[in-house]
Amino acid sequence: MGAMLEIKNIETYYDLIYAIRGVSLTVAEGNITAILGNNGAGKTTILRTVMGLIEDQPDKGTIGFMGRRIDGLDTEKIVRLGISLVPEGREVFEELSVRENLMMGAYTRRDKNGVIRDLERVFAYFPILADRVGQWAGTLSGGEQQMLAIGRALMSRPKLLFLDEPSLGLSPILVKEIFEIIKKINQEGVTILLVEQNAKKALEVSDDALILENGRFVMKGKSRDLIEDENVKEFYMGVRSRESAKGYQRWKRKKVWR
Amino acid sequence: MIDFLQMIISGIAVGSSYALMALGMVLIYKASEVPNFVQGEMALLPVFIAYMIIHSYGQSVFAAFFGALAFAMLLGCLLEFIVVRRAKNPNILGLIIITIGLEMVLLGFVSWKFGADQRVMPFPISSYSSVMFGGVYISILDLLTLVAALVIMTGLFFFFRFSKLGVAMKATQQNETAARLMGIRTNRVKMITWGISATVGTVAGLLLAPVFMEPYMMWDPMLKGFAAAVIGGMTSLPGAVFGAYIVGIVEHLFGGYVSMEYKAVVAFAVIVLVLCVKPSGLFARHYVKKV
Amino acid sequence: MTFFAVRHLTMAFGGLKAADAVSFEITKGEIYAIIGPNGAGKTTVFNCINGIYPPTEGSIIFKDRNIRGLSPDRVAKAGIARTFQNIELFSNMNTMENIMLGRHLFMKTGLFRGGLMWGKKSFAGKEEIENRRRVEEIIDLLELQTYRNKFVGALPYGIQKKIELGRALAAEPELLLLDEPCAGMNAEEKQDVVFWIKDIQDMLGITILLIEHDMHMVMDISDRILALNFGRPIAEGSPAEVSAHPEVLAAYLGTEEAGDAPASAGAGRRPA
Amino acid sequence: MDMKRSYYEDIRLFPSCVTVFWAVVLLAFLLAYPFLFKNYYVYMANYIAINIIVVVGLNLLVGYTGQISLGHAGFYAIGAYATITLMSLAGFPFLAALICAGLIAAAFGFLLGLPALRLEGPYLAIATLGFGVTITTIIGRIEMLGGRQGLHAPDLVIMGYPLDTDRQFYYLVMIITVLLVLFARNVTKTKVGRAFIAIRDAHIAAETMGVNLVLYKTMAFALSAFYAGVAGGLYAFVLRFIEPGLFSLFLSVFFLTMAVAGGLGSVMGPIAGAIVLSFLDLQLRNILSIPYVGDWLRHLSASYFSLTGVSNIQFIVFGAILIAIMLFEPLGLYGLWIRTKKYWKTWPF
Amino acid sequence: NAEVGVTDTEIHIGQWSPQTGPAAPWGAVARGTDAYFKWINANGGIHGRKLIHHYFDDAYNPAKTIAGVKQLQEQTGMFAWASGVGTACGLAVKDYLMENRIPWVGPSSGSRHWVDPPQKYLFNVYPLYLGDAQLLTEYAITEMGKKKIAVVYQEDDYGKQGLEGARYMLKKHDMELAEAVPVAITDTDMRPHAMRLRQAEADTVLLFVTPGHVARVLGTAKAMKYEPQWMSTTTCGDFPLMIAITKGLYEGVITASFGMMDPTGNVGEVENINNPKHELMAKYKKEVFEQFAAEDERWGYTFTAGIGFVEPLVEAIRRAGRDLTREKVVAELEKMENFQGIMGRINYGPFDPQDPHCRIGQQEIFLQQCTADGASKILTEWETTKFIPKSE
Ligand SMILES: Nc1ncnc2c1ncn2[C@@H]1O[C@H](COP(=O)(O)OP(=O)(O)OP(=O)(O)O)[C@@H](O)[C@H]1O
Ligand SMILES: Nc1ncnc2c1ncn2[C@@H]1O[C@H](COP(=O)(O)OP(=O)(O)OP(=O)(O)O)[C@@H](O)[C@H]1O
Ligand SMILES: [Mg+2]
Ligand SMILES: [Mg+2]
Repeated sequence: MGAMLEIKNIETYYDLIYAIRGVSLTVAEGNITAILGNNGAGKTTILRTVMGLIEDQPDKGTIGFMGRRIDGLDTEKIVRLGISLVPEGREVFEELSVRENLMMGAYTRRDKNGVIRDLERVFAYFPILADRVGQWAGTLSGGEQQMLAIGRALMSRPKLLFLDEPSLGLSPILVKEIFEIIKKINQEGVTILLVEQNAKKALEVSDDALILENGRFVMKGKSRDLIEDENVKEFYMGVRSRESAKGYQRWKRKKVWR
Repeated sequence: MIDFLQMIISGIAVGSSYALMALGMVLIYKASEVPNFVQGEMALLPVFIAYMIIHSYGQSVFAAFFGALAFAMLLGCLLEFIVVRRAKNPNILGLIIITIGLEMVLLGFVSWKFGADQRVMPFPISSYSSVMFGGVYISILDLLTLVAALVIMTGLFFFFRFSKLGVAMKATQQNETAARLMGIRTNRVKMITWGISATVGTVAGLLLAPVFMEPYMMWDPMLKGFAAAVIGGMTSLPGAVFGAYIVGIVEHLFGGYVSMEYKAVVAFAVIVLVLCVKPSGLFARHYVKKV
Repeated sequence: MTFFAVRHLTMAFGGLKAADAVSFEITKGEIYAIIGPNGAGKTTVFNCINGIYPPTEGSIIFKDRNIRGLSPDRVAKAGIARTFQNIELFSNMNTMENIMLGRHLFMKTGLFRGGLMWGKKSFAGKEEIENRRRVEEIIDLLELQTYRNKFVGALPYGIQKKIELGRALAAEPELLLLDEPCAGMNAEEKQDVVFWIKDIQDMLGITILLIEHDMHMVMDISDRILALNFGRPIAEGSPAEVSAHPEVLAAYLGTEEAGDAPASAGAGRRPA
Repeated sequence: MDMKRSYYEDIRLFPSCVTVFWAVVLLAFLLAYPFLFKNYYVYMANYIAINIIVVVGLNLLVGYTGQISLGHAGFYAIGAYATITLMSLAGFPFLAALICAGLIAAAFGFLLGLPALRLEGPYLAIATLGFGVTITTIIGRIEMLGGRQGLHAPDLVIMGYPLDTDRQFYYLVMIITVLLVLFARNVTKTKVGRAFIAIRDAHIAAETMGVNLVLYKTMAFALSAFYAGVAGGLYAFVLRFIEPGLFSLFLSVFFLTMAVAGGLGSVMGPIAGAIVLSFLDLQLRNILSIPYVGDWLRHLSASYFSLTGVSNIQFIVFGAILIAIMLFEPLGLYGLWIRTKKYWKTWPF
Repeated sequence: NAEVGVTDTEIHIGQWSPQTGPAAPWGAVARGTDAYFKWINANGGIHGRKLIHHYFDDAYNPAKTIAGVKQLQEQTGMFAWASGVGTACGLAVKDYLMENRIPWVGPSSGSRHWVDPPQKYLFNVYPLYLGDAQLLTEYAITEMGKKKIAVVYQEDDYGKQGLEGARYMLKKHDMELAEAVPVAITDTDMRPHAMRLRQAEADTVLLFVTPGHVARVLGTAKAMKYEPQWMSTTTCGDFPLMIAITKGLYEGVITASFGMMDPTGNVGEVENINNPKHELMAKYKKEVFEQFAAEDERWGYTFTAGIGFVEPLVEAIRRAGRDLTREKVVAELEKMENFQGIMGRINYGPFDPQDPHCRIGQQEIFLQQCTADGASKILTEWETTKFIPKSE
């Protein structure tokens, strides 16, 4: 399988803040690739850069999608090429109904029947949305909004789907389900780039994984390898937490990666 | 009784031109959340262009009006394209100032080009003839304005309710980033909205001009239109028209029965009262942010 | 004395009862958690306690006093502070000022004494400095030093959550409501939060009411748990009891079997 | 890392010796100003200083509390009329009348603040706009206030000293302006100012932290109206003649423009905005007497436009400047200043 | 030469006017003055000095008037001020000019404020609105036999003094005003006003409003099939303009006139502003307007009034001789008796703080009626009106 998305050495600035410091990444077609990293590592920024949401960025480097350069294109164009992003913080259209939100997801599509089928599919994934179909999205609970955001992205039938912390604020059962759904979507032929804090789940579901810190990748590899890595275990999967929470074990180890 | 009816009818007549301005305002507010202070001048320039087409190029009135509407469409699009779009991370106040700046530029331009002289626009039907319904007069021009307002409102209403582009406009207003992520060409959507809005405003301008034309002719209708749009709920098209009729009728009844002197400001008192009861106007759902 | 109790709290939005006869009681000093599926009405309960929503029915007792119907600032004055699920920081202030706002209730400087702050000996100057000291303590506690003078709007999500916590602490509440304090954090950061919550409970003696989806954390630190579903309480008790409760398992935690069939009961439809 | 050497450092007036130096220079300049410039420029300084007062006050409302107002000309009018009426009818001395006028304006501000509690955005804009035009209409109808013909200001005497020239009045205006600006600056640095910002950024969160929304929103309105009222009272004595037409909607819009173009949410921004835009407003009407440019404009008008309307070029220029400021520097002139400072800090790299 | 604003070769004269804003149509006054001064200069100036005319745009805003007057006075130095549009604008600078003893001649509005109380250095030219109203009312009652007279008035000096003049004359005839309808300057919708008039069944309506409002009132009333005898003031006496902006409705309207055409001996005849019989007007049209006005300038009342208002000042400067001082000019003005340019006869007297007549200037006007093609049918001779002092 070839590389669907190919990022080469991009650098991104927010005004004077140097957020992404030379990052390269390939997402192979048909795979799920996960990016892990601390708060503020720059995960969201990478996704936003690829989507062309940050004006005049990336500052350096190139982004290729299915053999075509997409850096510098308008977000709208990129979306029309087949990339879809479920943004961090949901970003639903607060004063549109749930149905209208979903229909907006299918804005670029012309096949009416396909859209209706996909709508049914989304409702099958997230039955609660079917209940709330006429409610303004702004009044949904946090988790409901998250489901809506994912559903909306699916409505555009993307080739490549970016998910920015999809499990944020979801109940355990839904987290489980979301990852099942991710897997399922992937099996239906959608390539996925996943940004997650829930390292364990993310590594379980993905094929490849990268770890980002301070705007640089510090680790790359197959997910099943990373899952065994001691450092990853300790800092991202919180293995230690099981024993220690009530025991006041407040010592901290400095992370040493290289 | 006849007087009362006459006041109501006259109120509706003047309300119709407010309604057209209000519709234009609502359109732009829906797309970019700007209280658009250049609404009046977006109509003013095309009206003067129509005048110029008639007087300097000797074209027929119909050709001139058509030309003005086309020009308005272009003007609206251009304003969005050249100016409004360039605003970096615009906030509401910044956008208000930009529209005020545009207002000054366009008004200055019209006054510079055409001078302050007062004039009137030729019109195919006499602007002073009227028809009578059971003792109540209504001028044909007013009737025309009324029809125009209702037709345009209905058209726009269905457009927003049922067309994908209509919903896309709403989406663009609420969350532009997300709208772009849906593949909506938000810039184009906004540009078209500005164009349509300018055109709707120009219809109002063209219907006012046969009675009187001068560079400041659109300021008062614009303010009243703004007021009407606010009463109606700022995002609701029927609300805008309804609000405009309320403003028109209240002004007339107040002027007729209470006081002529405060007629000019009574509309604002009504607004404050309405807003005290319904803070988001009559026709808009009041959205309270959920935390 | 009742420290804090919610009795028959009902909140209806049109036909939808987001909270339906919710009752529970908290004793001073404990950590009490509310769990439940998305849309179960947890945040709604918080909003009712805070006075952001006017409850349709029921009462909210805080220190033997019914605080239902009080405006949010009065509730704050009574000694309840909170954090928000979707971060409600003052994005154009820096971290320190955000936390300083938490001291609002403790400062007596009004318009005049504020406007006439000529020098550090003036009333307002002294008060600022004094409260600043408290704020610095909180900044130290939460390890926010590097962010002290940064505008919070552009800070990472996790840091913003911490600042919110700091702001709530600055109000020196007796009861602290935390709405998903760990959302969006990685394991290490979550652990820090857990420690802080314990510290807050132990060192500052603050009672904590907590909403959280991370079951490890909830099990770890909470003394008692209430589980909601469709606005109704379905189980209450110790972590062990609640996590074993069949309804909770079905609706919230998901049993292993449920996990295999994704589009099933989990986000379940409202029973008819 | 900037460590807390002292808690006071963040809030004190002069963060460093350099600022003390510049403040002293500024003060000396202000003192010497009337001796350095012709009377007309002294008049202009008075006019600008008064605009500074209004705009600093307006900024407390718009920039800090996030409430839009298109009705400040109304408060301004109330201040102007109240000052003159209190002096000529009730025999108040000037300063007392000025303060009372400010308080009367503040009372109106409080009243306007009440319906404003639930309003935002365009709804608030139109409500305040309505207030502004209604006030002037009402004043224009009250014969006691001179109606449409306007009022002349009585003679100004402070503690036995008559102040009837622009130069004498200058010092009074400057003292009041500096005091009010410092007051505003201090307010923004302390509890009340923080509460204002909190309301602007996240009012629900502010409320749950104990900020009384009703109190602080109406306080912002009242405070801002007080500033406008005091400024209005001074304005009456700068012009020495007032009439309702002066306090038009355009004036309200102009105030707002000065505040926004200067840069909201700072104290220096509005000052810059008031200075630059007032100056432009007064000077642009002379645009045709600028050498070369004026001739060229006339020539252009004769061939493509109209000579009778040539003065309208000032609007075009003014509007274009506004647009340019907002497009290139959304934070206004203050943002420009910050950027320049940043740039020079790293100079020469 | 010691006097401010006078050099060996120049005399500086200032003027303000709205060149922009809603009142911009009145800006033509200053441009008329400007062309007139240029014409004088082209013909050798006055005693070897050229008149340097400084006019600035104040947009009808008193604050800007003050600023501009101070700027010109203190930086360039004006010898005198001519005309100046707007009652409020004039009031705003009146004290300043008077305190500094600077002559100001011919404010271009007919407000009583200029002469009541009289000021030593302020010379009025424009016949007061009070007079317009008197003559129109008198004519309607006695010559036309009208019974119900209504007034539409703008809510400022112009309108209010018109209303006062009408009331004064009605009282003399023991009549009541049928209706008084106020108009706010910002009003654009005249339907309620027309309704009021129709309800009152007024047979004559005096309009003390701007030309734009006149056009709207006439049109609206016509659409309501309400057509009384309309009357208006000197302000709306520019018939070609009014015929154009009312699309012909102005035919038959009677207005007052302060000059520009000569009623003496011509009563009943038709005069045309474009081909005036008035000799001086014809000359001005040919020499001042056609040579010195901008190409897009309109030869109308406003423009010519700009000449008429300053004729007395120019005359006084001429009479004062080469050794020019302000006091001399004032003295010459005070001596002026029956001076006539293109307006009515102008008389001033020695300064008497009790007597407005010493500064009132022109007190006579006549009535004209608009014909279908915008010419003036002259109805009366020059009639002298009465000054009504402030009532308090
Ligand atoms: N709009 C912005 N302006 C300035 N700096 C920003 C902006 N957005 C993000 N940053 C900075 O860029 C860095 C990377 O942020 P980013 O949001 O990409 O992190 P993240 O890895 O997604 O974190 P999280 O897990 O909290 O979502 C952070 O240091 C942040 O402070
Ligand atoms: N203002 C409102 N108007 C209408 N419905 C509302 C409103 N606020 C909440 N709801 C509804 O009430 C229900 C409960 O919402 P709430 O936010 O309390 O859920 P939650 O338990 O906090 O869920 P989550 O864990 O996803 O945050 C949801 O279905 C939501 O749609
Ligand atoms: Mg992120
Ligand atoms: Mg919640």
